[in-house]
Amino acid sequence: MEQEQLKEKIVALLPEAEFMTNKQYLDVIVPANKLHAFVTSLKETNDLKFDYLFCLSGVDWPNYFTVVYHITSSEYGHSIVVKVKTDGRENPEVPSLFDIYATAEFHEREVYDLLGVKFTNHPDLRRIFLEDTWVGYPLRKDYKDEINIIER
Amino acid sequence: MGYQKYDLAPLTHSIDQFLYSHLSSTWAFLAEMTLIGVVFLIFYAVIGLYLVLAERKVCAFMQNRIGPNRVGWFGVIQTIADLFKLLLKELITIRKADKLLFNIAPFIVIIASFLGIAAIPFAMGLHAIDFNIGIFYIMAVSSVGVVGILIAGWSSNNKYSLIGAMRSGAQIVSYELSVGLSLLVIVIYSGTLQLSTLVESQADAWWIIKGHIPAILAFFVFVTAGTAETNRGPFDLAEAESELTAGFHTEYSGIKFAFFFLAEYMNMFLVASVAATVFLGGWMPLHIPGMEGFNNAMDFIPPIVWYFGKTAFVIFLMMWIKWTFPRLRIDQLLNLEWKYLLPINLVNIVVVALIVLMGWYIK
Amino acid sequence: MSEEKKVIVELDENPEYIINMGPQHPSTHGVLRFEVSLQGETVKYLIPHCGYIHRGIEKMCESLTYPQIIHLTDRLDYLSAHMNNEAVSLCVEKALDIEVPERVKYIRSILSELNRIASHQLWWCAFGMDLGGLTCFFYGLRDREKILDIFEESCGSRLLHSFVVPGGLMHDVHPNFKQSIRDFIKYFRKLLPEYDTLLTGNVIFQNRTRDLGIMSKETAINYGITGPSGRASGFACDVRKVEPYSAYPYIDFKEILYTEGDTFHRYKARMDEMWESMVILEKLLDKMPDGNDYTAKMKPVIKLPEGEYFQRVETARGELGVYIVSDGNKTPYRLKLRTPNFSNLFVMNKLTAGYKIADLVAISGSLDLVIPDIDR
Amino acid sequence: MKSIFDYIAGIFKGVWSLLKGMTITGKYFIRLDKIVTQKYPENRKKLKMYDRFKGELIMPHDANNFHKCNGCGICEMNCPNGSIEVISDKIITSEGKSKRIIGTHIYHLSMCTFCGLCVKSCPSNALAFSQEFEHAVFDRNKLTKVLNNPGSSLVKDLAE
Repeated sequence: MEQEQLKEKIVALLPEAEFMTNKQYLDVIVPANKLHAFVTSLKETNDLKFDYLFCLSGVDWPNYFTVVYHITSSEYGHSIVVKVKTDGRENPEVPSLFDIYATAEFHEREVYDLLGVKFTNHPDLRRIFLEDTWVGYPLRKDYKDEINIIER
Repeated sequence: MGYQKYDLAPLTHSIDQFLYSHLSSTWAFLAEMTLIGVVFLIFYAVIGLYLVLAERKVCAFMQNRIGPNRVGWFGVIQTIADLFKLLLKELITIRKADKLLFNIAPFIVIIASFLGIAAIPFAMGLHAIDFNIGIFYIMAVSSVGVVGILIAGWSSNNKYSLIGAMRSGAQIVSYELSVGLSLLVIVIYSGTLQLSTLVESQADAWWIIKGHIPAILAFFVFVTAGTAETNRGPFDLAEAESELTAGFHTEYSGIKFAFFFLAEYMNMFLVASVAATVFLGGWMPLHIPGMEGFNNAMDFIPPIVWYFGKTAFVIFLMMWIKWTFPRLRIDQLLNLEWKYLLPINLVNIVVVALIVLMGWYIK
Repeated sequence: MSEEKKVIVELDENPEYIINMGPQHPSTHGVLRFEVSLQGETVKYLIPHCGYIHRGIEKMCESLTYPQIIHLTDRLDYLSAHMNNEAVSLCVEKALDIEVPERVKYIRSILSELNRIASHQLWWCAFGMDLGGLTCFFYGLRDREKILDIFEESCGSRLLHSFVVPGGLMHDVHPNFKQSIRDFIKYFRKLLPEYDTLLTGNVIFQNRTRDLGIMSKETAINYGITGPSGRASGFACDVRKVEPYSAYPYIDFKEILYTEGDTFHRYKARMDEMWESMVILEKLLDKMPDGNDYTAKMKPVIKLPEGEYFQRVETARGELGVYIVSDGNKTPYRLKLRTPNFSNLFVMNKLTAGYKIADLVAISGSLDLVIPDIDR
Repeated sequence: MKSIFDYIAGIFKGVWSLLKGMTITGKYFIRLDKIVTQKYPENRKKLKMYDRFKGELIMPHDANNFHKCNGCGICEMNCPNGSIEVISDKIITSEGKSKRIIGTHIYHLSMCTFCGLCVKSCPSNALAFSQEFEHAVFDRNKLTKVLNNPGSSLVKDLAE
């Protein structure tokens, strides 16, 4: 499916979605409170069927975090990038998608571990790589570790 | 018969008489016991160590490798060096382990395998004790080893060890049946439990030839079940290094570990010896009825060579099996015993009884 | 003495029999820990604990230039180092809009397929060893050596090549390149049937793996199980077909798909992939253009234009995604590596529950986990 | 009746598959010419690494103790792990210009990942990889090496 057609379908699903032009995939920026319903409909709409979440990453921006979902359809082969911006850096919260994509549960734990984005409703939000007593979130730009990180 | 020129009984009798004529009967008895004990201990150690080397060489050749080749010419003293290394290692005692049982277990295992050797006739007139229930005795003492394994697994206070020990218990207790029943086939044929007369009864031809199909079947069942009883691959579930790290001897170190290790190889030697004695004629040379010239030629090879040759053949077979097959799962292992080996054995015994009754075997 | 007795009493109060498989355990193939709750021999549930060798590669990448990142990607899935290098390079080239020479594309794909075979060979060794067939280990390594020699001849290293750089290759391949690969294919075609005789046909092996750890297609998609493990369940996830890259669009090849999704078919998928990879190699070698151009024109300092770039590559274990967020500097603002093993690991609990502990080893072996790829 | 037949057929099929596997190991057991083990320290004389093998970083010097490094420091910049340190000196040439030359080129073998970026990026081809692969030493300090020989100088100086 072409990006334009995809865009039309998505506007029908979520009118307030913002789009970003990207050579490769169609970027959709979704408000956090609408994310869960939107992705559910992405997966369940018959001619979309975005059923395979192949990448979930968090990005640390100066004023907020984005969580980026790369979703594709194993049946039709079209892909989409869904982005969610958090509300500031203090207490970033994004709804969890573990009940839509099982793999999201663990990717979300990774994002929580390294960036500190909290996923609401997540069944088991623990650190995945670092030990539970670790202080701070290493992938944040303002993370300081004078012993282990050598600035270049 | 030509092989009788190698009869070692006069030699052993002369030693016996020498001792009794020079010492009082009590001291002579003690001296004789000590002598036999020391001979067996050395024999045990040498055989055990060289079986380890043989196994390493065999598996190396099967895997396109050379194997041990650094210590001594072609690695011949590699395992002796290993033994010294193990002797020098620290005996780690496990906190919260049951100390008495933990320390006693390796000895039970090694004594069980040690006891069995006593009844094996190595050559004509060369055996420590000639029981009239020899086969029964070997089976009885070799199954004591499982107690040691269970104790070792239990007392180590390690979860892996416990699983390994329990697996081993289930496995050895069930495979005991197949071992016994497959030996029973030859017992029915020969009508004796005494190992020396069993060997004598194969003077015209070995039981595996005389007893044709049931004996061949029983031989393979015995080798399979014997491999399982010694906890060797593909039945090495008690150790199962990819699942249980080292199974029941995970927590053992130094010479106690070496005891388990040696006992495994000695058990293998014992199983191979029994298989060679019962099915392949023990020290009896290869005789084909009606071919006198051939039989006489065979008689020139001393019985002890025949015995070790046959044992080595069975040991090689067991090693070949171990280094080819993947490991079974515990339920498949028990399935193999209860659904395959045991029914085959039972049918086999009925068939043998019929054959013996009708005289359908080569006499 | 009294202390010891107390402990025995305490044990009874804990009805769960939990064993820790790992961090040092022969069948986890690295520092991974499975917290396994057992009932007798049966697995009740399993919790994977990872992170023992987390090195923070993503964080390190943020302070390295793009050519420097390449050598870190070697150390993700060290058995498919070439594909990892290729993924980052392709992503950078995509961002810069550089078209690499045709010949480079072919060489990259040829090396990828070689690396895939080498990786599957090592997996075969390890899988055989997991099941207790130690001899497999040496046969597999013996044949893998031939591939490593080809790599050493051309790239200079055997395992961690760092051979692909943004814009092309580090240097040209060795003049013997084509011939040595053709020799290898001839050699390996003869020996691969031996693998089947030794292990695949074996009745013990069949019983150990058939109908074990069945993964449905839905589960595979839902958990994001890619690579041969996913394809054994019928999930057509081969990136070489879905989003063709390098020289894969130029040739025609078969995607190995099974629908059974049990351990045996995960095994079979990989074995078939080795055969298919050899076919691909021959096709690529036939079509590979002559010449000696091995790199496109690149600026000495690579600066990516502002934006976000994503590249998917099929490694030996599944789909590797590289997500670069650039702010126009010579270092990436954020570099996310979507590694296949990270997703593949977490299906373990679903697959193993209710099976025996020996099956756990077989299932984890069939998923072909490489721990540095999980931990990054 | 069929089940009994299947049972017996299963046994024979299973045993046959096992025997087929045993032929493979049995074949290699007698084929001693297929052994692949190399006896390493003994075959050191014969052992030849591939030309491109990345053993360790060296700076080739010619017979008159000249090298090509002008101390620009690009290799240091390109090294991802900081395993190269270039300490350059300033000298005054005969024409009175100040000129940068290499003082010491320090290479930390213990940190090197053999990515080859230094060799690739060197503008004057002063660096190369040797075929040396026996890196083991008893003292970690020995892994820090100075690549330019004492008393060596830039090959261009000869031309001037």
